[in-house]
Amino acid sequence: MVTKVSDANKSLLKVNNLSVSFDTAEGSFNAVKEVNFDLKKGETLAIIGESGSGKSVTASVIMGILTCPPGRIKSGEILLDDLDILKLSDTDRRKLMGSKVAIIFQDTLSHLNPVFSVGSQIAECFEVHKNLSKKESWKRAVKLLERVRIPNSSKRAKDFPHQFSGGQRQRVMIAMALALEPDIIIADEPTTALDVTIQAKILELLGELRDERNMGLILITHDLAIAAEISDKVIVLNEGKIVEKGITKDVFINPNHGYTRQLMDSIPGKITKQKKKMSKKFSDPILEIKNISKSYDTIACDDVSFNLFPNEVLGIVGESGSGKTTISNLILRLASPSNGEILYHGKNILNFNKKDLFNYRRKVQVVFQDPYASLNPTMNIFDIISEPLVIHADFLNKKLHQSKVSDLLISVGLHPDDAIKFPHQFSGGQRQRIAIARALALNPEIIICDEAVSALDVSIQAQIIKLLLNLRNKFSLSYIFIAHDLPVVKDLADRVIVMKSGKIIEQGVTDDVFNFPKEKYTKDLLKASPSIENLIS
Amino acid sequence: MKLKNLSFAISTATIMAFGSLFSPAYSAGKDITIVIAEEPDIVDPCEATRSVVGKIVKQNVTETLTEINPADGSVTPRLATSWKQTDNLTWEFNIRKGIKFHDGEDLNAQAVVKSINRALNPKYDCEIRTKFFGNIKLKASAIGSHTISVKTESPQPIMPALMGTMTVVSPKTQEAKGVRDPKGTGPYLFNTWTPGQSVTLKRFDGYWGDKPEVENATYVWRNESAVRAAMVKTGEADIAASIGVQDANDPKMDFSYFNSETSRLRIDMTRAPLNDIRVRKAMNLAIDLDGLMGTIFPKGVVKMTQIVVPSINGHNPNLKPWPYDPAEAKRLVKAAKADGVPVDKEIVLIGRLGIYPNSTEAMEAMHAMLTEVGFNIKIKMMETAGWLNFLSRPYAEDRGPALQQSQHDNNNGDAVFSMFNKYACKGAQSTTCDKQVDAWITEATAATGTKRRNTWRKAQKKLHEEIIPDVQMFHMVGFSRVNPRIKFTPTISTNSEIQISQVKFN
Amino acid sequence: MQLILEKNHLVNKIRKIFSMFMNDKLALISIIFLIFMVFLAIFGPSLISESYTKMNLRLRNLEPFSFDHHFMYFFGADALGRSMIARLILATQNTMFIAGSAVILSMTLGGVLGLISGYYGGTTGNLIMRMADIIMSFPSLLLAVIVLYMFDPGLLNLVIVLAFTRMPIYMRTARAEVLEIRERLFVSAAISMGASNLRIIFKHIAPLTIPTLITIATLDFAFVMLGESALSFLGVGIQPPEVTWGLMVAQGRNYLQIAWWLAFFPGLIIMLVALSLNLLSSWLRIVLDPRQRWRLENIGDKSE
Amino acid sequence: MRQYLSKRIFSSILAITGLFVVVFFLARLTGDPGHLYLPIDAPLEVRKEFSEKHGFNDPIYIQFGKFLGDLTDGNLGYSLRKERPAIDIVLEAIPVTLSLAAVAMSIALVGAIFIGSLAAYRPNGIFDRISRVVSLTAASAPDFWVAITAILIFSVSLGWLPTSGIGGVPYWIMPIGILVIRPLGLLVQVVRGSMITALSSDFVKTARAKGVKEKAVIFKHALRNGLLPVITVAGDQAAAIANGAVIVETIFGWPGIGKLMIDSIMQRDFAVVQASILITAIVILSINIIIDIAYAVLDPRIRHK
Repeated sequence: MVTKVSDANKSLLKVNNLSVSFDTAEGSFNAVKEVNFDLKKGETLAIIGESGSGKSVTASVIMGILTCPPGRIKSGEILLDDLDILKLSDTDRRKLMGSKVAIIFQDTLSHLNPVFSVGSQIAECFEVHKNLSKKESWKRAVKLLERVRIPNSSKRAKDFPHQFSGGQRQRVMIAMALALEPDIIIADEPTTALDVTIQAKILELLGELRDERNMGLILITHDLAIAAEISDKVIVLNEGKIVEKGITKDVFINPNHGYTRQLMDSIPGKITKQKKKMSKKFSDPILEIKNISKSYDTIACDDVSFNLFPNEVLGIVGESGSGKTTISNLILRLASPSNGEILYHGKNILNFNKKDLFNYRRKVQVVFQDPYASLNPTMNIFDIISEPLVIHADFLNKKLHQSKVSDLLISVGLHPDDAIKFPHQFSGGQRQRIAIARALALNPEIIICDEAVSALDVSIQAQIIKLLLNLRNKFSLSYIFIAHDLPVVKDLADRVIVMKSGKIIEQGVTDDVFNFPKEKYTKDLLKASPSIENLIS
Repeated sequence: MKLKNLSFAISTATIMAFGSLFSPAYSAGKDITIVIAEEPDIVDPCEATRSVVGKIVKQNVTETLTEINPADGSVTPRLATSWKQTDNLTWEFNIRKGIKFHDGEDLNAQAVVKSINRALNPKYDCEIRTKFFGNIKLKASAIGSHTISVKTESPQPIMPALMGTMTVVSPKTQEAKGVRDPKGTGPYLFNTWTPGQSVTLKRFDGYWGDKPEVENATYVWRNESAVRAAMVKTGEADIAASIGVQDANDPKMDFSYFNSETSRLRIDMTRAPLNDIRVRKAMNLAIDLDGLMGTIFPKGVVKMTQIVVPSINGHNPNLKPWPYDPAEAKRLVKAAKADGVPVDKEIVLIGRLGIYPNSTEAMEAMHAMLTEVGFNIKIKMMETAGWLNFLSRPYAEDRGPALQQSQHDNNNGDAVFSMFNKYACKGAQSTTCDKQVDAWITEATAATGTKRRNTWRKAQKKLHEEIIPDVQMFHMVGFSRVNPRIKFTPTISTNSEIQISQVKFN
Repeated sequence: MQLILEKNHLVNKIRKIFSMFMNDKLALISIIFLIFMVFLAIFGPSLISESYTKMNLRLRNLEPFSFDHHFMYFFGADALGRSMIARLILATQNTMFIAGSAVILSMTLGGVLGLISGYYGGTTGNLIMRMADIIMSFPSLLLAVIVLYMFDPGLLNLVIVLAFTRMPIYMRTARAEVLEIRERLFVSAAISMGASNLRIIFKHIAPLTIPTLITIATLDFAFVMLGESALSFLGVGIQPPEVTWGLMVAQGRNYLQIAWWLAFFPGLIIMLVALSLNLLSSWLRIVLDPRQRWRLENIGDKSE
Repeated sequence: MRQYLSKRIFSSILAITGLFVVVFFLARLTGDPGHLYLPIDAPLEVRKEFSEKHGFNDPIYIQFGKFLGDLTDGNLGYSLRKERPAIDIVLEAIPVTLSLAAVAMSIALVGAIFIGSLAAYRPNGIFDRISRVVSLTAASAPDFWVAITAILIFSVSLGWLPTSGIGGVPYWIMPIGILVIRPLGLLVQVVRGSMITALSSDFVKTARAKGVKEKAVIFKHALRNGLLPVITVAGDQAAAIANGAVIVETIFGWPGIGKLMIDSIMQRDFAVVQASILITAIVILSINIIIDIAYAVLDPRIRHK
């Protein structure tokens, strides 16, 4: 009994003074600086940080999969059962990987080998560590798939990663990590790419398994809400350093460090109050969407109707496959609907001739989700922002382009000198600002933001949203703001449309929808999004 | 016991198999291997005047009625023992008795007539007909069991020499179509032909003449001269017929010999500025033939004065080769220019790739020397088919002035095989038309003896001195490499035939 | 100010490229060698006196590495007694011209056809790709031989034939790239701005395919040189008195036993140029692949 | 997949047809073969009669029509030179080249996978640098020059190998060696490149995190993925190796399709040119289709498309 208690208190994993640096042309920089933490049985440790904070590097070091070079472990020890695994030989260390400690990655499509069946990839664990026969290993793999609730598991085991949905692949990953019943599971952003409802299920499964096997769980995430929901302890990393550390509840209720507070403030759903001041005068709609339908292989959008009014922010929310991007493409005339009409100031844009369409394109601009893909990497910022001006040559004298671009850069919070740089020299948030500057170039009426902030870190997200709101006031714009993330929409939108499987499920004024959802699906969505409030209250 | 035997057999077989795998097939014993430049596409004796076919079948598998002595052009008996001219248009040949073909048929007058008719059948484009008998209307008939008569529409004083090209094949040979397994009377049977790889001949025990030493002869072919030479050096082959001068670097095994070829640049005399005699003279004077000998051309070549080699009836020994006199050449060019001859006009030098070893360098050298005295020359090297388009009539109407690298092979004893085609007004490759020369050619063709010889010589002299239709170059030599284990001396006829029966072992 | 900044940027860029070269010594040597060869191709022929390119039968097959004659005969002389050095320099110009123009021609034509095929798709696109299939389903050497038998093997025809046989690779690559790039967001962005098809193809898509095409082209330059020499071997290459390295090797092969240097030196140069291009191309491939670029950036760091 | 394959086969047939028509006309544009069949000194009348008899004087479209007529009877033409059906000649030659190419390609592939994987394991390591320079140097030399030099060294000077010809293993060494170097040099680079990519992929991290042994990481997880681009390039090399075969067969006297094609083009033996081009194109396109299938076997993502 006594031993058991001491056993329970013993650290499974202890990381002492870990420092990691990377060598690049600009010099070497420290990705992880003197990081310390420990993990006990049955405990969940959340490592929180934004991109580049060193959280994934730490996980790689523990798993022995840091790419060296360019990575280099400068100092520190990692004690696994009092054994410093950094000092072990490759062979000895390999024996621990997977059996003592296992990892679940974020991007499951690239982390699963595309050419082997999922069953064989799970079975490999048994073959490598336990020397089991192929048949026996396979049997166990099927059982594991069953455990993580992959339906029809004996058959699905033969399928390949690409034949699974994102949520299912994450389950496969979890099954693989569970295979050898490790003491510790590291989950590196396990739900980032998933829809909220699926995210909730995966997190639930992880918690369940942790309790069932009394494992230690390290959850690496950028999402404070997730950390709040599931973890016991939390460490906050910023630029490779631990800035805050403690029991989850304590940290969130009473953050000590400025950075933690800043993160907490950036959580969407908090800017709400500022927005309310806007008074709305309902006039004629700029855009009327009437009964549009569009189908590709499946129905992408089915009998959708809504209006957009001047100076309004309209949020469209839905999980992947709900048809929200299709709507954006239809409005942008990147695709044509199979049915219905889209009226712009009362004129059907589908009947536009070349010239009308050209003028329409001047008035309707877009900001896409992925700021890495939406800017042409071979063009410099001046060329990118001035491109709409070049295309619509009558809009502005060529001599004035230079000053116009400077103005635009200033209005999105960048410096005019940035004009000669190239996209790859900017961070994600800055690129999104550039994309917004480009959208503003022609003084448009409408900007469609297609998941415009989804790929950004929370603090950046908050900045961009603020920027969008300011710009709306300044230029009297209307936005169609498309997102899968409900809190973000709550911050920004005057009205919200909830979509599912190509249909509008619910629409209404933002606060009404969020506070008094009518449809079950809306309720489910709201329930599934993790939030800190639960923890604090 | 049985098992032991079996294992012994297997191991022996294995060793033998590996042995044969790992040792190159060196020729040994009484067998020889001959490597030639290209694969025969057909081996019909009717094509035996083509050098690739001739090297295999001529006088080995099939024999001709007469044979031409390469040394002096005289005609000697082979399957015909004797012949006589009965009237202006008729010749009689007596056929050797007691000879059997490889397939057991008897050689008699009927068989010979059949063989001649087969060769001259217009349905079959066999080379004996297209090259030698194309213009001759001929009727052969048996007038005794072993005597035939040959009647022509026009006098053919050199009929015995012509019969030196006529190969005799078994009467059972298929008509109007080339055969791939020829049956003749020669000392060797045509044994096997593996397309792409080799042809083998086997000694014919029923041969009427002396029994040759070589039992089996294998022919293989390699395009590269260096490879052919290397094969004899390594012992993989015994005779490499025709290798390049640069590969003939081992005096112990390499032979050089006149190969009956004469090399020249044909001048297209119909086009200015080449229609001016001073220009043609200047061209001949511009060439440093001595400088080319032993450098680009082999040492043994002889400066030509006429199209035929000295052993041919009709060769004029009194002609002097052109001297090298670039100053005079320049003067002539200047003079011509002064008279308004467009000497600056671009003249195309049409060369043929691989017509003889170093053919491209030779043209580069000619180009350099002609340019030196003030001509505007452009080289155009072509492969055979393209080159042929320029060589023979009908010529293109819109052609410009041209020199054409060409080489002529006459080892058939008489100048008639050269003169008409090259220099008569209607000659297939002639660009000159001189009434006097034309008359002499007609006259010599019909004449015999001294008159024939002298008429040819008159024509040669006039062509050389007054007409100048060629930039004269060399009577050429060829090189062959012979394995020291055999005794075989290549001669002027090695180009067109390799008589295996003459090969002896050391 | 704008100008100064731009200039600085350019300087930085050049400095960066230079440091990337410094980090791959093989690539550095390659580029220096290639620049030297280009220099030779452009200025070489005008620097050599005519007398060295003239026939001089006294010096026929002069052995190399002897100081008895002018240094121009240091690499020996050929079968007509012409200085090997002079011949090699003359050949540099022709070879570079033929290979260079063939590569540029096939890259441009193939690239544009591939762009069109990829961007527009449909019947035109398919037709273009079938054309590539036809060219690729047949040994290019033989195609070149047939065509050169038909037309003169002059400089221009040679370039056209060589370019033609190398075209499919650019067509396929460009098309594959376009199919991918076409789906990228910045293309959608450009369309929604009202950009014309031509603008999208040439301003947005083409610049992104160029690095890949250039990488292939560097390699192809070597292939074309070797292809040209194979044509010379078969007798349909460039015609004398013009000369290329390939022709020199093809002619010199006959003399391998008595004058090895005739084929050796041009062969060596072909090999060195091809090798340099290969090394340069693999350097380019790394430089152009952001995922691999650190390999070059990072080595320098250590050596400093 | 099946639909893709049938589409692929259809387009291949289209390509072959196109090629065939092109070659028919191209070949005929190279000139009247009569000159070549007949001796240089053949009289004009004989020449005329010859062209008349074999239809070379007919307008080209009539010749084409005749040819199509024969083709529908399954007759690929008759070699005037060799007096045999062209197809027989081609079918004799094709196994020689195929075996030559198959052996060369297998050696090149296996060698490239081995060398390339090792080079990729430590990019810019000493093995990588050496293997890169050596393989690229070898691949950069004109092959005919290497071939003749090799004969002079290995056969004439050293006497280790036969100079040329067909026979047992020793006869294969030089031709194969010459044929192998270029694809080997190229494939080593391709393997190296794709293995570097594969080895830095995320799934390799997963495998390592599972504790899979390094050997299995390279040769199971990475190689299986790294092979995919290699296969494509290997397929493109099929036509390139036919180029090499032309040279190698000419020099070493192998009676393969490469030499046959060159010879018959030079002799204007149109029937053989056409038949050999047809067969070669069919072989090359079949290889490409086989490679597509291999690709699908190796990559389930393609298989399920």
